[in-house]
Amino acid sequence: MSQVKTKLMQGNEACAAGALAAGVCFFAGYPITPSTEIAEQMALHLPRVGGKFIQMEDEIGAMAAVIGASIAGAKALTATSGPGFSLKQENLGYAALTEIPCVVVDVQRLGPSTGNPTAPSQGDVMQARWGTHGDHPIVAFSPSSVKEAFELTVKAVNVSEKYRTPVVLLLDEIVGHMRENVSLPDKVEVVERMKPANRENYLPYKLDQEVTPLIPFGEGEYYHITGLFHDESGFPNLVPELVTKKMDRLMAKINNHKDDLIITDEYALEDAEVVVFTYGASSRSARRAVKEARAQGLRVGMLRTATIWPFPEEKVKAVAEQAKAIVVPEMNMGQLIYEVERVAKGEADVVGVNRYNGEIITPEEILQKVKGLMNGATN
Amino acid sequence: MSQVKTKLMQGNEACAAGALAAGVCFFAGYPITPSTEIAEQMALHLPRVGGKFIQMEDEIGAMAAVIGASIAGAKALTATSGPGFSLKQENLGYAALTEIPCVVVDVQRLGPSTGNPTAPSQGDVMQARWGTHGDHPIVAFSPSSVKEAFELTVKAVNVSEKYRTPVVLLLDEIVGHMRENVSLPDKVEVVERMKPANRENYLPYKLDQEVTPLIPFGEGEYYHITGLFHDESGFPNLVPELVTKKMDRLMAKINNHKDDLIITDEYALEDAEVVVFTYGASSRSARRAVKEARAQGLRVGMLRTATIWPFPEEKVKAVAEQAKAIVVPEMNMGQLIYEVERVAKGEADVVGVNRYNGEIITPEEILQKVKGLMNGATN
Amino acid sequence: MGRMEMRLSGSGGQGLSLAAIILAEAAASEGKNVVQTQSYGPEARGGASKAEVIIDDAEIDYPVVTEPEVLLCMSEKAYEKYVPSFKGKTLILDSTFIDSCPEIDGVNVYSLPITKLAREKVGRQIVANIVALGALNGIVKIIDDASLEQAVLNRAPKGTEEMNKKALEVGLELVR
Amino acid sequence: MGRMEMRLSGSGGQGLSLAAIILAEAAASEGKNVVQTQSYGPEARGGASKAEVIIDDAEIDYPVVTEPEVLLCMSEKAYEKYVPSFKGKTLILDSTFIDSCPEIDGVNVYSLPITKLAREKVGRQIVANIVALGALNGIVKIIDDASLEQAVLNRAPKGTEEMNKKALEVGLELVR
Amino acid sequence: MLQINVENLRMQKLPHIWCPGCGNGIALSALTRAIDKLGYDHDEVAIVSGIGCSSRSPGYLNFNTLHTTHGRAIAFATGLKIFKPKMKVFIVTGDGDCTAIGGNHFIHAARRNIDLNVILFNNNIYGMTGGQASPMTPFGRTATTAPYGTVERNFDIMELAKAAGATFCGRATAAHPRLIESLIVKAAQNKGFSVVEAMLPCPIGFGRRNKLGGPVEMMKYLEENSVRVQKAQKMSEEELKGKFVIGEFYNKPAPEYIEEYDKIIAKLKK
Amino acid sequence: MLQINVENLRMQKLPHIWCPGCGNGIALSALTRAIDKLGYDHDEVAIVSGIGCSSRSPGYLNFNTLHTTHGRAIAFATGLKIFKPKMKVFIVTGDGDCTAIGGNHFIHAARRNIDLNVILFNNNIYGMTGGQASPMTPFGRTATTAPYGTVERNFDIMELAKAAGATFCGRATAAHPRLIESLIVKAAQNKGFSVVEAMLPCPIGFGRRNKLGGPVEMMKYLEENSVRVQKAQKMSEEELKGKFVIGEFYNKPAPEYIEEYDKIIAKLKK
Amino acid sequence: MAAVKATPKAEVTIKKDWCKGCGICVHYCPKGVLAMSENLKAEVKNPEECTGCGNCEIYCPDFAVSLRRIQ
Amino acid sequence: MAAVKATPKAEVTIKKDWCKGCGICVHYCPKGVLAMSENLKAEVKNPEECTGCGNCEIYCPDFAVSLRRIQ
Ligand SMILES: Cc1ncc(C[n+]2csc(CCOP(=O)(O)OP(=O)(O)O)c2C)c(N)n1
Ligand SMILES: Cc1ncc(C[n+]2csc(CCOP(=O)(O)OP(=O)(O)O)c2C)c(N)n1
Ligand code: SF4
Ligand code: SF4
Ligand code: SF4
Ligand code: SF4
Ligand code: SF4
Ligand code: SF4
Ligand SMILES: [Mg+2]
Ligand SMILES: [Mg+2]
Repeated sequence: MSQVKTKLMQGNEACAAGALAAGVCFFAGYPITPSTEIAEQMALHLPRVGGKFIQMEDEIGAMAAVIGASIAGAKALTATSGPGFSLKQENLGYAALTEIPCVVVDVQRLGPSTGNPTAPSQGDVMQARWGTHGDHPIVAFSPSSVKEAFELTVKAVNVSEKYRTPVVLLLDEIVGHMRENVSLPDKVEVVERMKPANRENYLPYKLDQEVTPLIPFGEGEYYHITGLFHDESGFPNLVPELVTKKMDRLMAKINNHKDDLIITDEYALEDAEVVVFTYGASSRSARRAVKEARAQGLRVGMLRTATIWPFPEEKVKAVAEQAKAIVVPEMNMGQLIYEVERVAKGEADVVGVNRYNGEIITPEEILQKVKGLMNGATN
Repeated sequence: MSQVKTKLMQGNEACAAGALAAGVCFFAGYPITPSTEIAEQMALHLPRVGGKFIQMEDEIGAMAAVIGASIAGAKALTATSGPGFSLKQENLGYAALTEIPCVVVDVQRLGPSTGNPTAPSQGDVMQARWGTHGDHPIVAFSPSSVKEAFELTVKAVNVSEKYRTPVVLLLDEIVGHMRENVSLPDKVEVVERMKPANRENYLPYKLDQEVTPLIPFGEGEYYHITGLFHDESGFPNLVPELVTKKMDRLMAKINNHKDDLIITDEYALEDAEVVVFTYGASSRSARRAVKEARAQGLRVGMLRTATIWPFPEEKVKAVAEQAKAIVVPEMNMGQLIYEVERVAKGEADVVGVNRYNGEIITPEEILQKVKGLMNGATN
Repeated sequence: MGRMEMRLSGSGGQGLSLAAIILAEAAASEGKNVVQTQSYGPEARGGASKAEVIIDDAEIDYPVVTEPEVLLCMSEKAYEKYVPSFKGKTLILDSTFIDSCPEIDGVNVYSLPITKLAREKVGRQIVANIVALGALNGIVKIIDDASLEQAVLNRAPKGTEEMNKKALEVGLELVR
Repeated sequence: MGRMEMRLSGSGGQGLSLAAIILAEAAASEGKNVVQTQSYGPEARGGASKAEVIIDDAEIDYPVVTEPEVLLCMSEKAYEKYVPSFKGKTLILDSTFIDSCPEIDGVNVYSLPITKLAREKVGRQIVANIVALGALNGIVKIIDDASLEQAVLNRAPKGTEEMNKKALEVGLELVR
Repeated sequence: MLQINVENLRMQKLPHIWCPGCGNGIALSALTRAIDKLGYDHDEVAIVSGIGCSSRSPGYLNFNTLHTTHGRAIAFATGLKIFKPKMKVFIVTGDGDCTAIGGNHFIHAARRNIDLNVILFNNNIYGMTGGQASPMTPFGRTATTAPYGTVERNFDIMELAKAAGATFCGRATAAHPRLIESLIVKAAQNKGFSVVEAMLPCPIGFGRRNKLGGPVEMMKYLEENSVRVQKAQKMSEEELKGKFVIGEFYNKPAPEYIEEYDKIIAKLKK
Repeated sequence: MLQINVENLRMQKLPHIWCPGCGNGIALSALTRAIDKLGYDHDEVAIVSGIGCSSRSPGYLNFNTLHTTHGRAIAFATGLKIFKPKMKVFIVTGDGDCTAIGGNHFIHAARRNIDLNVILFNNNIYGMTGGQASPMTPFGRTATTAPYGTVERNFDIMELAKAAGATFCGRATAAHPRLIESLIVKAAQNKGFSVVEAMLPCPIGFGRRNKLGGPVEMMKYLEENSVRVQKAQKMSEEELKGKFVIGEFYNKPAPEYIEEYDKIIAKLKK
Repeated sequence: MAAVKATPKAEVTIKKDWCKGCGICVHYCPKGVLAMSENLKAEVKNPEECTGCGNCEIYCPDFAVSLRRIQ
Repeated sequence: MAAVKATPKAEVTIKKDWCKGCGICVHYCPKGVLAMSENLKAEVKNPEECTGCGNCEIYCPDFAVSLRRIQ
């Protein structure tokens, strides 16, 4: 029997491996189920590559330390779950405004509150977008397999460096804890932190550029970083015109690059009358449901997104225009469905399939909903 | 000249006065601009009425203490602004799941992060709904005058007691800091904490009742409260069927009572072709703009909501069906407009007027947008 | 009476917020609608700060002062910040701090030694804000003198009533 | 080969997760697709815990075991929890802990003294999980014996290789 | 039972979720006996905890019981106690819960000298999440997040509590269950902020990885390395290395927060 | 200037935003002089602060400067320092920032003995937000949130730092600017976690409400009530009431966090 | 001295269901009254030796040991 | 003793723009070199008395005082 060189890996392990592959050399965290294995892996491996791991006193401190290390030049990452993600929100907003690259992994578990720490959920999807006060840019990815946990961690680190922005990686307990056989690339494409072409008159927040390279502290330029609104040089400046420009630029640096940020895949979409819109672990059930539907001769397709934010508006709009109905399975009470509804503008029926009790949605549930809609649709 | 018995009052003062009128007897807080006057007023007045004020070590502790006091039987309130609101999120979710009444006032300032602490904003509107991890019920009000700051604080306290739920009161720096002449009622309608009719076999979380009366600790029943999912008696229980029932009940207790919770007012709506949908301080500008438009003979109306969550879907839907366009002025980059768009389902054009630089939206800006749409509409 | 907007400007410690509050309270006591606002934060420390009042018989919707009819300036910095854009009718300057006395088309400019008189005639520089109030109302006469006095007394800390009354009179005198 | 679902159940300290991982790794080494999951949390402490493996030639979409074909039970509690709903073909019980040996229609039930033999023949109760693995694969034969042995060795802590090999053999013996 | 009043336990919730030989049960048992000795009514007692293995204790105790969020037990308890001072409040908290994420609430409650009793279940590790290092994991010990041995020094919580303002501090180990009990009694009798540290074996999360043997070996270890505070005072720093000093460390009343606040209320009433 | 090196200041950002007579400027001046004495390069120095009047300091200093979130300066600095140990890191933090919301990061950094230097600008009040009580507002003093006098005891931050694990602790007042300076120099020279408390007048937020007079009166008050630590040791508790003990409190090296971590890296490399 | 059978001072009961087999009671029994059984639960081996010292009840982390005084 | 005019050891300059008039330099000048002016800013009154002790520069919270040594 032929021996294939694949590896059995847990999703959380793959995430840590992805972080290391992308060049992450600093991790600060605080243990919390079901994310702890990421910290444990980083504690094990970082000192071997000369990187630094620290377990902080709480999640707030962990988020702060990650930003501090990034300012010193580190590619930095932290991992947590719901309760810790809530605690990180204030400093996440700081990273967004000050444009410090960093990655926050949230392995979602069943909430609210302590909820059920060992059960899966997709309940923090909206929190990733709106959890901190005030408007701010955010990018969020959500993998649906162990392999993708690796790939999207690499992507998250790259995006955070490229756009000088915090990136959220939304795993769920299923993807985080399950093991799959994966074959990982020896090398991945890595975005290194940009260096400014011209060091003269270094301005860390140029307004006429979407992204200004960030020179780490201690590397020749000494300047100021603040969570107050600031001018191009980084000093506090609350003049309304400047604030508007800053905010516009912050949003533009994400919104103008949706092509680079939005990753989706389609399955059996061409002639689909009903489309399942899905992400994360739920898409595993969705895929099976769609296969089964096609096997039964039903014109059902699937649009899966790996990018939660920015929301893939264009793709969903196109689907809404084509299909009669969109089914949105989520392990929550309906979150991303708000976006689907908004974008669909009434062009297609939008129906959720929801589980919020710690169980994964089954293919049967989705199939049933799809069939119900097909019957409705052919009436 | 006749002497009228009105009082000049600051919005924050009115909020504190409302809290006291509604029977709030416990306040825990942590200072933050532009909310601090609420804490200061409570520090001054609570001991006079035998209540308790405590300045905690941080906002997390303040939120915790408020929940603790409520469990002991207090009507309890805390006040903060964006950064503090972010920190309170974890425990806010605890209150939602454990169904402990309490009120959180967030006097919104310009974010993200430290932003501009003394500038107004409506940037925490979505955070109020999605700030904590996991699904959860939430009620949020937003006043647009000093008088309403008083009234909605009373309402918030009443609602929190009636439905055993945390309530968020979203002020903004304008309403919080401005002074207006108000005449306040001597007495207000106050909802007292329900007492169970029958004490035998007290179950704090009955599933066949939307809301079970909460017997405070130390008053005869000793039972268990936990942020884990729990059964009717309050003990941890993670069985999926129970979780589903709990969550359904949690949401139903809010969603089934929208009539009681949703407060809106309409102005010149009857024949309006363009409707301004508004809330908070922005509605002051909106009102002036609509008056001016009507004075110019334009068929423009206004729907103002004092209830942010649950979102007044029905009203907005009706407006979308009637009007050609809905204008949504917000002191943020567009937040509640997402809900308007979603509910409008493409029936009306939905257009934002946004300021996110610390300035209030002017009536002129709104009027201009309205006129542009009118022209479009009459083409 | 239609909408009337006033801006009192100066620096941090001069008590202009209190002056604006008193003005608003006096107007409210006469059944008027009022809105009073002020600048907060670092800009109120060191730099120029302002306190504003809107008075109207009708309900006040838009609560922000945009084009004040009356502008009081009690510091050089406030003068620099607010006078250039002033489009109202009445400009009152505290000559204790502001040397210039510009001529502006359609504007009545009053250059008055407000703080100096507070110091010299009332004996306490701290009541300059009340002197200013007296002068302001003496000029624009929006509020009954008695109402204003009552409003001042309502806010005066115990034991300072006479001093504040005196200050108000000194202000009124100045423009009578 | 189509989709094959297996559930290994017992109590917290019995090393069933490791057994499932080894099983999955062995299958993967043969080019199969695998998904391995396990129960976490308080339920894994004290109560019954489980570890599951799905093996398939095709891509595995839905990653959850719903109707395992093979069920291993190594504690009384696990027996109570998982046997009643079992609809598969192969049921393996550790008779060290489970007295009953039910007869179920269409199910091949193996009652084996797994832990007892680990203690008696290998000398360490701790390798009962490997004994169980040997027996399980001996029955269902989804994996080449050599692949399984290699997988066991890959995971064996240094110095315990022989003991683990022995345990695997003891298991295989049991059902040969 | 002879020494344990089963009315203080929620028998229907037992057996508890803890692992075999987990020290939490020994401390929990001591707590029930102490409350019994104190003669409190069920309804005037509140047990408040955070999150962790130890923090599951309240669920087994037949009083008003509150299981809060990780690290925040003292803050919840502060609100509860201030609003209803007649409640006797015991906080059951783990070393992670109390001294890592909850450290700030701990020192501030101590500073205020508010009448709360903290029973710190110190097993030197994060048990619930599977064995990560805590601020009370001794220097050099391994944990899943300190695979090469922790390079962080651990708190001496007795010193910290005292410096922050606590007015009663005492320590015992699972090997001295009667001392835990008597320290809890004294803690409750102190009108102010009291801290009792109970050093407990966690055979699964701490012992196994550090090769400390099973439950019995860990108990022996605690027993053999404990030194009474009176004796410790006569020992050199060198001699004390690796030892656990146990007994009553500090007991010195000071103005209590709620009493001081009540004085203000009383003054305003006049 | 003669003693102040203007190159350490961002002259174009001056005058600063602080009120007349605010003690922050005096401590800031001492900090610039200390850094000058230490002979550090601009680029190897990082000044990190939280939020508050005092925390605006970094903006005026000509180094790598980082103004973070309220209470979190030490945690940000921890990440920065660990990743780039060559940086000399000074944390400028207020009494509220450091000991209220930031208390936990403070004690944990002390416990780790990580090589950071905390310069605590203690004005006994929340200045920036307008005069609320802080954990270092003395018992009985009034504040906007303690209109009847605070009923909370204040921290002795020297004791707390030491108990938590700091290896250098010293205190001075605005009336002793040269002592602030020399303590900062020593703090920086200590390889480990160092705390320098500078007691500073806040005439606007603290002095006015407590009727302590203007800036000069407040400076006199600090001067007259200060006692050197050497002298204090010979004084009774009674005599020390209301006094501020100043000078070097504690200076005892211990293993530093980063050095210990580096040992692990080195071991793994072999 | 002739072997005299001791009179037990207390009766010890082990709740098998709750006993998790840690062995702590056995270790702390000064008289060897208790022992671990084959199936790893505590059991009463020499009841007559019991002095009623109470250790077993107090040390058991699982509330699995009950004492009843024998008068 | 006849009055001898002292030789100043340093030249003191006050940046009027930055001086906020707190009076601290005046208080800490041991020689009365400094005083507050009418408009509440510090000013140099008796330059010749200056000993160059440096207090004024070190104590000024506003960096408004500069010393220059006179050789
Ligand atoms: C905000 C938050 N962070 C992290 C966790 C995860 N968590 C649960 S218990 C625990 C630590 C438990 O350690 P300890 O307090 O010592 O209790 P033990 O389990 O050892 O008794 C952690 C980190 C959480 N529940 N909430
Ligand atoms: C999370 C958060 N909570 C509260 C605040 C508001 N706030 C700003 S500064 C400050 C306290 C300042 O006091 P201190 O640290 O003593 O500094 P000072 O102004 O006295 O120098 C507070 C509470 C904030 N910015 N962020
Ligand atoms: S993990 Fe440790 S603390 Fe938790 S129950 Fe097991 S032995 Fe006890
Ligand atoms: S409020 Fe106090 S600390 Fe802040 S600048 Fe003014 S005097 Fe200084
Ligand atoms: S009471 Fe004492 S002697 Fe009797 S069984 Fe228990 S431990 Fe042994
Ligand atoms: S101490 Fe308790 S749990 Fe342990 S062996 Fe004895 S009876 Fe069983
Ligand atoms: S240097 Fe000394 S003597 Fe000279 S002006 Fe300054 S304080 Fe006075
Ligand atoms: S100390 Fe400085 S700010 Fe104060 S009066 Fe003197 S020069 Fe002016
Ligand atoms: Mg622990
Ligand atoms: Mg301060």
